[in-house]
Amino acid sequence: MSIKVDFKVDKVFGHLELQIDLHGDEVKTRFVSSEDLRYFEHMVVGRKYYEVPYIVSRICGACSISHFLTSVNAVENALNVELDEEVITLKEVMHKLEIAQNTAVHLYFLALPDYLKVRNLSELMSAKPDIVKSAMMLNSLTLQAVNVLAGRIVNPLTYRVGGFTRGIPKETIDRVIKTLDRAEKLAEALSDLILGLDLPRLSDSELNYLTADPPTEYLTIGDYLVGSDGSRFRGMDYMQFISEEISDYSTTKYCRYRGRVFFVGPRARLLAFGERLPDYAGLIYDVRKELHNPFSNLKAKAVELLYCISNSKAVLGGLKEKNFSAPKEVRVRRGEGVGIMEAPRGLLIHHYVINDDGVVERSNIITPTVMFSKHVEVAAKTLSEELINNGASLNEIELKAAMLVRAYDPCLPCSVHLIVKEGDSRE
Amino acid sequence: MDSVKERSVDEVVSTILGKYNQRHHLMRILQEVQSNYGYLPREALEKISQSTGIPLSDIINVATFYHQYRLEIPGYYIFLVCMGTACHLKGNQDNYNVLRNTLGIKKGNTSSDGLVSVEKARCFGCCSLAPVMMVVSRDGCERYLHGNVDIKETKKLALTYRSMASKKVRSGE
Amino acid sequence: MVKLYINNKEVQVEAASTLLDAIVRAGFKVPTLCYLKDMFNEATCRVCIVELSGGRLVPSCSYPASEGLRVLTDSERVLKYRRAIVEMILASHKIKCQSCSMKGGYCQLLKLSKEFGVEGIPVCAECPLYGSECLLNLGIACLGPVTIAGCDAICTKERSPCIGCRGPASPDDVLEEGIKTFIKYKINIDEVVGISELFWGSNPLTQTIRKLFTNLHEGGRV
Amino acid sequence: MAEWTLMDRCCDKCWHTVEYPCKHFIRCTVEGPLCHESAECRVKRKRRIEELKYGKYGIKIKVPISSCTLAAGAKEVYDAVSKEVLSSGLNADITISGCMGLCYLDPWIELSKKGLPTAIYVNVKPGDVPKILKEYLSGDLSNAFALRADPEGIYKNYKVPLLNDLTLWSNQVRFVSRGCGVLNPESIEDYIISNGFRGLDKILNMHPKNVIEFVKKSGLRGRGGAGFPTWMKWEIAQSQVSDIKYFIVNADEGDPGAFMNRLLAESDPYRVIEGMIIGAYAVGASKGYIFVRAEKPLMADRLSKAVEEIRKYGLLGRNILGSGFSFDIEVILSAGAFVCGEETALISAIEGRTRPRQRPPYPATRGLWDKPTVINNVETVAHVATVFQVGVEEFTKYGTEKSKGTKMFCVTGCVSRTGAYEVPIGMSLSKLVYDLAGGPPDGKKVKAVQIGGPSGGCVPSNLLNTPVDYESLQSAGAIMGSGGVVVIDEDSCMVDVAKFFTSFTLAESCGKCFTCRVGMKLLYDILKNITEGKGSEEDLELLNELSDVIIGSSLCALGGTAPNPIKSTLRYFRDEYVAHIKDRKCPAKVCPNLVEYWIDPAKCVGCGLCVKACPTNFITGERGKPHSIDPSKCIRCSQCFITCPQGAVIKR
Repeated sequence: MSIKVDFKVDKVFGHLELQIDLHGDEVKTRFVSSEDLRYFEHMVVGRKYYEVPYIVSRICGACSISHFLTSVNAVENALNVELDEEVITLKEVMHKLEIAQNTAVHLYFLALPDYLKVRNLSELMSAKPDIVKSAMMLNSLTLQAVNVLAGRIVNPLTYRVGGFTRGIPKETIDRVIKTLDRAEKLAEALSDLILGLDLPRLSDSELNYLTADPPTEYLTIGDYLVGSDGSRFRGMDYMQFISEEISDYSTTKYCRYRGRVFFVGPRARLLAFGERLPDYAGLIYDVRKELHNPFSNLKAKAVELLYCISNSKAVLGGLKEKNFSAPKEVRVRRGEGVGIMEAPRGLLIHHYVINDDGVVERSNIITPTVMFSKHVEVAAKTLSEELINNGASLNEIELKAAMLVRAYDPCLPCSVHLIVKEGDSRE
Repeated sequence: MDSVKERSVDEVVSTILGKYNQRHHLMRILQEVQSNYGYLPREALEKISQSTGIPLSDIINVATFYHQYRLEIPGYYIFLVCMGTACHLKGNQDNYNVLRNTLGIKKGNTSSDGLVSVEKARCFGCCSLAPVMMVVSRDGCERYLHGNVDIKETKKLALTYRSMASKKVRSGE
Repeated sequence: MVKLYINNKEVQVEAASTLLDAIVRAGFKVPTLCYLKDMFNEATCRVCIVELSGGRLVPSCSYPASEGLRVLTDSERVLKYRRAIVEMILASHKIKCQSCSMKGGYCQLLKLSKEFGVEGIPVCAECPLYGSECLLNLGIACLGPVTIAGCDAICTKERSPCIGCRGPASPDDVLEEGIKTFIKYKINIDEVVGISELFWGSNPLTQTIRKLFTNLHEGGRV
Repeated sequence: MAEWTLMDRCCDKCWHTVEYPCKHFIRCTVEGPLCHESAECRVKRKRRIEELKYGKYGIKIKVPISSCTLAAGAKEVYDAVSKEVLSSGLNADITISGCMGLCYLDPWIELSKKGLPTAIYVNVKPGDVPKILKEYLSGDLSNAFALRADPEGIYKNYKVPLLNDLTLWSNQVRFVSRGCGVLNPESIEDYIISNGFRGLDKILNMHPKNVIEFVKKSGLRGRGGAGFPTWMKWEIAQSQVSDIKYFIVNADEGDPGAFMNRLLAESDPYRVIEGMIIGAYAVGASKGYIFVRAEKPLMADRLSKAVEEIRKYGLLGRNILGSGFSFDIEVILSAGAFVCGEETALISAIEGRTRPRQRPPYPATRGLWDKPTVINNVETVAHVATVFQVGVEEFTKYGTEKSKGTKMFCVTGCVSRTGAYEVPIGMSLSKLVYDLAGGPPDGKKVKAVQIGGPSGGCVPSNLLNTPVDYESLQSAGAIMGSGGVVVIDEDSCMVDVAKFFTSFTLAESCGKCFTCRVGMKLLYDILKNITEGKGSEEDLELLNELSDVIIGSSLCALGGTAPNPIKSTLRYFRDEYVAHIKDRKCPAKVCPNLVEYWIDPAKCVGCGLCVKACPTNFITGERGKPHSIDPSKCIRCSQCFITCPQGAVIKR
């Protein structure tokens, strides 16, 4: 028997092709990015340290804040910049709001149509106009909140290496909180919808994950990583655990954690630190039962959406009128720094070596999609084997496989940092 | 010429203002001042402004807008070289250059000895005799028109008028 | 009262009105620059031109409204000419946004040039740091003086320096003015050129900047 | 005591005074006396008319004194004539006259003696005067250029053509210019005996509406350029209710290449003023201004003198000839700005300000000091006077369906017979250029004809059969304008011509409205680049587009027409532009930067004059041997080319 399903996966960020080949007994799956090479890692080399965040935030418009902040963290680590507690808190709020916004978009516009048996947004519009309306609303409200904190909805402006460029007046904070109040209601409705979904059944064969260790609570910014194998290590040492490899068929690299295929993202976060969210214990209890299923990433996201909005509200409410002092003076010196953060799609690592002039000499960026792309292949393989054994049609295989991919929410623009260069010094 | 100037600007201007003093006479007033001095001295403009109440800026607006007025003292004789179409086609630009060269005018419009000025002018309406140049004396009393001027003629005219001017100036006119 | 038609919409205005009055009354918009209601009606800037039914273009600020007139405020021809006029105005405008009192979002020319996509004004013109300190003053290399406006100075609004993402302001005199500003604030030109390369890449203008800087600096010292 | 003139009272019975004017004064001067019968008075007038026509002693010498003849040396001729008459003890009247328009013949004199045909001698030098006088008086007319009139029919004996038989005269219709070169411009009597003021006499008994109706019947259109029907302008102004109205005659002829207004006003000023009074009567104006260009002082002089003269006899001022109509005229000297040819700028100038303003309101409803104002061109009002004098039929006989009558054209540039010609509207351009003006000298070819001055356009040689009327010229890309026709031959570069006009309008742009001020500068810069060999092909498109914008959106007519020369040269001579841009060559070898100077060794005699002339000292060569120019260092100032007596410096 020979089956070959090659298709472009729609409703993901960027151009992605999934290839499923059945030869005899063996199913081969390939996660192929057809994005162009983007060279961002190389672009930052030779630039001043303060320019780097501006550059890398342009890797992708969807999660520019995560890239920006990770990069800022890496630079700040490299140059030993000590930040005030409040600055870090506000950074985290910015970050959580981005996750909320990203999650909302993903769940509503990319994931939900599959489960409502429509192909795309315009069909959804005619089938369930209410849903589209609230989706739009939620997107717009979260964007508004992001806009206030970041200066604009993509590529943040309000932060320079060393701190925030300006304070936030009380009334602005109040406005954001009001916005978030409205968003919260819509988010609850969305969560109900997602958590009630009947997910396709699939058991993960490689249940390895890696996630950043939040120093406090959940989704806060820290320096440590934890893996499903129980190891906990400094971000600085990521290279001892994570290996990057180049595939011969895709412009994305792929990663292995201690030589094994692994995944990152909301599911990993919830698996590792779900117990830190006592407010959502009930929901997490239900979701946890399904967390071995890659599709359950959606449900993990739904929980995170609720958490991000309510937590942001709480943190902002705690902030009095804030007039941050100007960004910390940065003393330029030689240094090496790694920034790790949980981007909406999972773990994100930025790593720079900065020389005496403050110019970046070497850089490495590992994005979530790069980390989980191999895992997608493995899960897709398991899925299609099961489907083939159950005698599913090619169409069904294609649909289910696409749904699986979308559950991971890969983002191709951000995964393409491959540099094909002879004598590349990086391991 | 300096002696005329010493005949007190006030006096000259008030004589003129005795004849014309309305806002719409401004052009005529300036023309009369210029025919007295060959140009418009700043003091005269200020005096007109004081006496008539026309803002100085308005007066200068008019004085700089129209080609006839000069704000700097010209030579005794002024060559007005026509730059109309017919004169352009028949080579008055060359004549103009030759005039300047012959009189040694490098910068501005007036020769360094202050005797002769060369200016570009608009059409005199003698296009059928192109190229045309007019020579006028500073006081406006003398006025000569020369038609069908070629380069040789131009050179000759330049020298003639220069010697005429130096004679007049020497004789104290 | 006279009745006339603005973009085919009927409107009634008093007999002594101008087309502009009628256009406003009808709910349409026409840009104006030199017009100041009840004060200046000189019709010199020509940006308020509209098209009459015969194809004639007239300045709406001074053309009297008359019975039965048919006026188009945004025909293709009007827009094309208006754009050309704005381009001309900009081409002859001594752009010194750093020292211009219209700074801070009041610049009508900037508004117009943005509306018509005509480029040439630097970010400094729209950097609306009302009253607050210029980033250059803090010694931060902000590319505002040499970058084309049109972004609402979004970065500087957030106290982040401009990084020139919209590209260099094109006429040389604008660049020159910008570089004078850098010199005035003692901004390191290497830093400026470095940042400008970020978005302008190998645009020869980055080198022009360096050259202009050298010329101006040396000239200034002597 | 001054001589008795026709304008004076013939005897005590005449009761005409300025205070209590007589209705029949005008006709009385020539046909009079009308109020009383007196053989003596009648004879007195007859004799005076005779005297004016043939001189007191039967010999009359006319020397034309006008700007153009003066430039050609008429003053010297006049002095020579007076000297000769005085020294030879001849009894002859020497009078001045105006210019007859054939400027290439300047200076000329006209001799008449009872019994002999009136003869015209041309290109007279002061030294020739005694010989000419002697010859003529002795009956030898063989050296005359032409005969003005030959009442006795004896001209055949002299083998000198009659003026009317010359093509350059027979093809003309001397309608409005009938008095030019014939009448003494400083004598009101001369005008009045040649049917002058008969129009005024007629209209003072007509209702103003009928006067306008009369003009409407004639179909006269403004001769200033735009061709707006004169009656319409008058009717609008006439229907306005206002305490005072103004009538302005625009004599600010700024078009380079056009001088018919100067010619008319210098040679026949009374006609202009008569037309003006008629117009003022028709619209009900009580004050008139004649706005004269300062560069044309003689014209201003003649007009002021004429105004004074007319006022002296009560034809101007309060209660003109007892009709109850009052009107006075002031001559205003313009200070010289091309834009003042534009109505509203002219009004500004009279008000003592600068710059035009937006129209509407048109001057006919709100003009000078916000009062209804009619502005007419000199030629238009002269036409009005003539039409009323001779009647509509004579006028409408000529011209085309849409434009009646005749128009004066000044043909200058590269033609052998430069001058002003009055022809019926609708005559073909080629007839005007070749039959009347004689075509280019030296057998060169006409490349184009530029019509309408800086606001006009170029008509290429293959379109020379275009009739000269408002509509045909417009469709050919030119305009009638005031009627300046500049003939351009092969030696001229059309890009340079366009650049010239652009530089003219650029300098003359008042700077008020944006499109003209900046647009013309941009156009000029582009043209300058092209003529310097720095143009690109996109420039042509840009020129065209920019021109359209300037034409479409400028405030006044200056800006609205200023790009016309560019548009028309682009339309007809695109290949020349392309040659400048692509081949970096100026086909006519005019544009300095695209021309190389080279000394032909075969012609160079090594005189060294060019070495002296060269400002950069890059001409080298031994004395007596052929010189050479270093082309890499030549600054193309053309000084060597101008200086070389051998013609050895060649442009290539």
